[in-house]
Amino acid sequence: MEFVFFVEVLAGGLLAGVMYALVALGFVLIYKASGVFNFAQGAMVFFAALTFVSLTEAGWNFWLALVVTLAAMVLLGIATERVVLRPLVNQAPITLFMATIGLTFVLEGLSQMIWGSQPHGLELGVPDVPMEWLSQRWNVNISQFDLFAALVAGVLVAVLALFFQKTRIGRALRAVADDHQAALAVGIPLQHIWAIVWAVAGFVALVAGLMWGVRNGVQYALTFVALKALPVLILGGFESILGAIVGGLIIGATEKLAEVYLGPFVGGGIESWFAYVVALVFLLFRPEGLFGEKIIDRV
Amino acid sequence: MLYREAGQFKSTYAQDQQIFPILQDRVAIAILLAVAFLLVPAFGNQYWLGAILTPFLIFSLAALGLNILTGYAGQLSLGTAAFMAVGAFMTYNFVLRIPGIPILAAFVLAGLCAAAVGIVFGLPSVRIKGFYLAVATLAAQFFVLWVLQRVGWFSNYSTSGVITAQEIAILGYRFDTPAKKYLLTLAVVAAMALLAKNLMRSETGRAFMAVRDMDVAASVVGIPMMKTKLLAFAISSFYAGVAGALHAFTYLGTVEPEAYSLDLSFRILFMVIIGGVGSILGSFLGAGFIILFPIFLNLASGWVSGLFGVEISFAVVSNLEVIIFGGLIIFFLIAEPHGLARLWQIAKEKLRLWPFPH
Amino acid sequence: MEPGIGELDTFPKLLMMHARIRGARPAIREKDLGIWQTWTWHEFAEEVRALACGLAEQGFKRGDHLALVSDNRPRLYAAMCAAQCLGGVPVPLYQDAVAAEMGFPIQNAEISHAFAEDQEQVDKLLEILPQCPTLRHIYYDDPRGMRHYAEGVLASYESLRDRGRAAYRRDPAFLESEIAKGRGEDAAAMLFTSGTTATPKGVVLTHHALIDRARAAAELERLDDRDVALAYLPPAWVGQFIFSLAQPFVTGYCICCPESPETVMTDMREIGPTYYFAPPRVLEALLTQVSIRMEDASRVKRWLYARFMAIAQRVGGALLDGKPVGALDRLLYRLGDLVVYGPLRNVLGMSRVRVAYTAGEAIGPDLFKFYRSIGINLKQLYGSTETSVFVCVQPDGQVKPDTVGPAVRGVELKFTPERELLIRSPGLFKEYYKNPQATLEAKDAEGWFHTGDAGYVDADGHLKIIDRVKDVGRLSDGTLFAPKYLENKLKFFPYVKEAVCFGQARDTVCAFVNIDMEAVGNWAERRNLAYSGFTDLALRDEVYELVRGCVERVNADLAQDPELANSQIHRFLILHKDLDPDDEELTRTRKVRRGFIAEKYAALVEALYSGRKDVHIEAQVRYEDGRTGTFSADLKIRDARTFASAAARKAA
Amino acid sequence: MTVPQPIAGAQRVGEVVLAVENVSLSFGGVKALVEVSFDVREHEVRAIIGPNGAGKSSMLNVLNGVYHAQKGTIRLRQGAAWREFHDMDSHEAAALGIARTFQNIALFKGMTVLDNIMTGRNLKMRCNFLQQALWAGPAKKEELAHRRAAEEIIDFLEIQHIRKTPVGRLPYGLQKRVELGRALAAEPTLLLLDEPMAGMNLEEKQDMCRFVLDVNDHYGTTIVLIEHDMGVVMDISDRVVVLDYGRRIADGTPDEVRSNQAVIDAYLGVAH
Repeated sequence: MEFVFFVEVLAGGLLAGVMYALVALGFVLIYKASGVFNFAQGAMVFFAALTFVSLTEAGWNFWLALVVTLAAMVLLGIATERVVLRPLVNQAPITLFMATIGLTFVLEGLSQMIWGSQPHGLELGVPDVPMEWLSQRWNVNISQFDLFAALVAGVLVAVLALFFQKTRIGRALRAVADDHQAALAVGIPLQHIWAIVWAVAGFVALVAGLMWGVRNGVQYALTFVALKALPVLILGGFESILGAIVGGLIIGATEKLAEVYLGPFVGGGIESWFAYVVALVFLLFRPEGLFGEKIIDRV
Repeated sequence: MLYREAGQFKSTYAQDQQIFPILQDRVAIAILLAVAFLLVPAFGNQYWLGAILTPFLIFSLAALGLNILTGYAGQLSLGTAAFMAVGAFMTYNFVLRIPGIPILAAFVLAGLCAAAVGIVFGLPSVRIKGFYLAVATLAAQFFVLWVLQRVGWFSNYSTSGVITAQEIAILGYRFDTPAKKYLLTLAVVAAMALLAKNLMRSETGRAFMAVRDMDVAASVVGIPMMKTKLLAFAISSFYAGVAGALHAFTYLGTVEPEAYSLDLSFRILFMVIIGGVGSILGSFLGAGFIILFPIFLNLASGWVSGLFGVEISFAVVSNLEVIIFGGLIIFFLIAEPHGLARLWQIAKEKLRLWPFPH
Repeated sequence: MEPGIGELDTFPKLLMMHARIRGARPAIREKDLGIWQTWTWHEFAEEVRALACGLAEQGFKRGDHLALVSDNRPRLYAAMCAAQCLGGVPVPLYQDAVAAEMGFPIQNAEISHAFAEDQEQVDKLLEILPQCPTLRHIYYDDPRGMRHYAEGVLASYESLRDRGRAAYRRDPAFLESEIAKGRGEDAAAMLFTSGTTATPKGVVLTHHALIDRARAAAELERLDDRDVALAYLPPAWVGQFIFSLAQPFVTGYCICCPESPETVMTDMREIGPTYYFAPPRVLEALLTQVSIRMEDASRVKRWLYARFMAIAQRVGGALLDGKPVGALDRLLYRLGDLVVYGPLRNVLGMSRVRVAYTAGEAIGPDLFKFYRSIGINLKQLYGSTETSVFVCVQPDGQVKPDTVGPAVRGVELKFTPERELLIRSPGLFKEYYKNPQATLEAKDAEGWFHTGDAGYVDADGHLKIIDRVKDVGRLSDGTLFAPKYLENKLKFFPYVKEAVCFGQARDTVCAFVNIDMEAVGNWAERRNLAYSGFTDLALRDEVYELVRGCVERVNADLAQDPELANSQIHRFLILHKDLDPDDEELTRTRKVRRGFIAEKYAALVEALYSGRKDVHIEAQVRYEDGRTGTFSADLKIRDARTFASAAARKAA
Repeated sequence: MTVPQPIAGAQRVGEVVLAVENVSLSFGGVKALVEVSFDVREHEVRAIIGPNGAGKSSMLNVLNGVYHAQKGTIRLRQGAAWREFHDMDSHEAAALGIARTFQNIALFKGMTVLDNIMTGRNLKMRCNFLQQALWAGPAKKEELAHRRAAEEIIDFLEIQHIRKTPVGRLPYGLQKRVELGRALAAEPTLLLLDEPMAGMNLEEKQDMCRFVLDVNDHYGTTIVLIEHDMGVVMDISDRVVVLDYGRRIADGTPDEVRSNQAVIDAYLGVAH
């Protein structure tokens, strides 16, 4: 019995990890293409979810709302690149990081100004009910929705991996990530590329927003999901998509297990800081994360 | 225009190294201190003293602490509020558990506790750099709050987790009115600002800035990386701790851990960025701006709604405030990365060169 | 002044008196290693005593001469006074003179001991050592770069002083007696005239002459030991010698030496002198700087500057002289003082100036008015090396732009039929060293000194100098031709650095113009005219138009004055190079050597008067590092519009 | 606390002060240094030359601990005793009296020229941060004394006019001079110069040569110099070691090295 309970908790953790991974993916995309750690990704997730759910509640058809929200996110992405990033193009990463913190607050204020600040429930037509045949056979109840979310995440990752490796724009993106000046030198339209990247990140934020929206409801707390993505990226490394997924799963699993097994001894509620401690401990041994390359200070 | 520097020559290095080498600056700072210490408590009303000036001083101190760490030593920190919490709660416990301890000693001891916590969460900075460090300080932010909520000892087992700051008395003289509390805060902040200024213009400050600008070159010149970074964390957390203690004892009176949330850490980071990274004056300007701006916004929205007759709801104003803060961060990072302090410095240089162009 | 000064008739005695009664007051400051190092009178006297004994040990006897080649340094003045203690005569030489120029003074005075500031000056002395057999000791101050110099002649300043200090301790009486032997009529210094004409002459000045004149001027201006002066001009020039040795020793005020010639402006701003002295070319350069920087200022500042300068132009001078001025103007001027003049004085370092003199050359009236209008008490002074400087000084309240003021106490003035000025004063020089013939020529039997300047005394008793006697001429139709007066009017424009006018026995006046590279360059850059160097800029048509504008404004001014109306400038050309003392076109103090230029560029003068449009020129040019090269270019010649004179217009 | 007085009548070149014994350094597959050995004598101007990518800068970086060599030892004479290092740490190197300048300038951009030079003296400061915060007697005296020493270096390098200018605003040539000043501020016994004259015009080069020679002459500092300009190397160095593809191909006086065929081939790019 003990073991089945363990599997259930583990599965729950892994699936929660998928949600983290989805958010982390947005961070990786932007970091890969522009070297910017976009702290505002969380706010974009919240903005996307809020826009979508407000439109559906206003009676818009599901797919129409989806397309419009996506368009809104693409526009937001382009505007961000144009207004915030272009003037700061060769500043230190720490400056860009602080600029995205500013962006986070702008987005939060904006979304609550436009759509109001009441929380909204979100329904995607996928019941959040455990799978029958699994719960009967091994008495392990894993919610259908979690599996659906995992499926969506898997598809998304596959599409993005293909996009980065195979397509022409993908290759250009990787070139830009390595060295802006060099990419410009060979004629890659840097601003154009960045706009695409931010648009794709907007799309990923939308998907993450929907998934999180269903699970925790669409409300202000969603922006803090970005804080959780930070340890995921530390583990998985900032440049690798695979790393984001693996990191997400690890953080999801360890957090859930710690909550269930470790929590009672220390008064519970440790999921707020446990992920950071894991990331910290990991960072002390491998500062460049699982898949990142070793950082050499050339003098 | 106002400066008459002809004839102010330096004949000793002590004169050349002083904080305000120009006479006009010394006069200005003397007047400012006189106004702050004498005029304001005498004429200031309760609301201004208690709700605006005292918090302004407290947040200036916290911003000063963060500026030492992020502005001077270049180590990003998102956990200033947590160190303030440590300061607040430890002062409460020291006064509670050591009868008769002078309040100032309690502040210092609480500051030292915050410094200790700062060092613990500063250890990762030895191996990791830049915004990775945000993780370490975020861990501090969440972990410290979690401990203060969970471990009853800190809040003397109060069910709601809220603590009430004890009465402040030094040598029998009770600081109970807003004016007296303001004066105590002002004295502590002024003294610590002076200490910070002295620190930043001597070897420690230069070591911090060397580590910030180019750490490889710093170690080649002989600066011990680990010791310098941890010292920066310790001093920064000490300042935040004392700020937290003042926050509880001379401002709010009753506090609970949630008051020192991540949002407060962000606000203090805003103060440093807008006020001026790497400048003592910048911390004060930033704190002043972040505290006065919402008040100004409310007045403006009241005035606008009066003018146009449209009622602007409180929610809209608070959202507007958040948007404008975020927008200002971006504006300052683009237009003037060194914030209000650099604008102030440029204005001063223009006055010194008047009528010639800058 | 202090009682019983009577028997203090030499500079060393004065020094010992200051050391006694105001020992702790600052005597000399020098900006070094980032701060102003200060020597009190006591410390300065100690240094002088040690040095004097050191020199004595090295065989420096009474009547010997000590050559000194250095910027303004405390140690330079200490060395001068040390020589005087032993009855010797300090001979300061121009520090930017080339080695050859130093040969004559050393041979002429059989100089055996020399003080050189650094490697640059030591190298010059070593270069001419073979031709100066008498030179046996050279003491250097800054040892930089001289570690491997093996010449026996060299010794460090420190070694001289330390040995001297030991000697003084062993036998203090010796030095006290040497100082006591000193008399007022002994020679206190020998200064070489800048030699606008023939070879330089060594002017011997006695202690009595220098002290008497210094005290007369100090009393006029009520100078005391709280005053501060900046020593930034060549020490070999009598002007600087008087202000940084004679007068401080009489009044006890403090002199300050800048860190280096390049940092004079910032050092002046830091020190804020109360007693300031500047030849016209320094004031011109300063004004050029002000106008260039104001051209780059923002529109608001330019508007404010123009508006308030107009007010200053109108009432500034009058206010300074205490003349009555309307209430509104007075208020506007006070506002202007807060907004423009005060800050301007502050930025120029002149906020604390109580007395400012200008002398050495005639100063352009507009330039003179500019400084007085912004509240700087600039006054004219007339004198020369032979008269220990102070002959005429404009007292406060009686300041006019075109005169040099009444005679100072004890000075008598007389004029020859050709209007040459003769002077008799206790400050007259003793003789031209080893040149009795020249001494007789200059100083006649009754003790009158022939200045060689032409002028007259105006209604208010002020002396008015027209020009050098031999330069004042007549046009072919007899009208007065004073070249310097025309040149000064031209030089008021920031774009003109130097000008040379010709007209003696000609029917019209023509001029060479030497543009100011910085001002014209800045003007060109703002109109984005590309130019590669001085010559390229000087040949451009746009620059010719600019200069023509200036010449025509001068002509318009001249037209107002009936006496000078037809000495307007008809034709001019712009010189292809800066006039330079190294090419002997200027004296060491940058005065125009008119005769030499007329000879060297005779072809150009002819072209001006032959109506040609341009002239080809081949010239020998010496570059900075001593290499010489030939240079050829076609200089354009332009006509300038002249105006009917006021009288003529009135008549017509 | 002034800068040490020149060693009177210093016999031009003393015995060996630094010995590098078959040091090898590689980054992953790239072999930067292979079995390099040479020695440096006291008061000597020792040049390291070689074509681009020969490993000159890497050698310097190993000497003062910026890079850590995989193999080989560095022996440094401290007074009479010898100290052996397999793995020098840059902070420790500074404490041993080794100072250096960098190929592409590593100044502290956020500080003025004076502060940069004062930072060079941090090892000589004794007061702890508390005394400095209180600007207490000893801390203040120490700071002013070090300020004076820094001023002597500013005077020595003739950069008085830019003493309070932020370093970022200075032209390239002056930044190089400030970096030399910072290295001198530590009063080093061994000074490593990584192409001090790269990117300079003729006049700046002459000035820098004068300063390097003055440092060696006035302070008696042993200098290890990396330089491309053969004219400069031949003029001011006592001995030269030549590296090519990470190997030492020649070592000797400038004249010996100039006529050495291997060196000529290395520079003229004969196929390996």
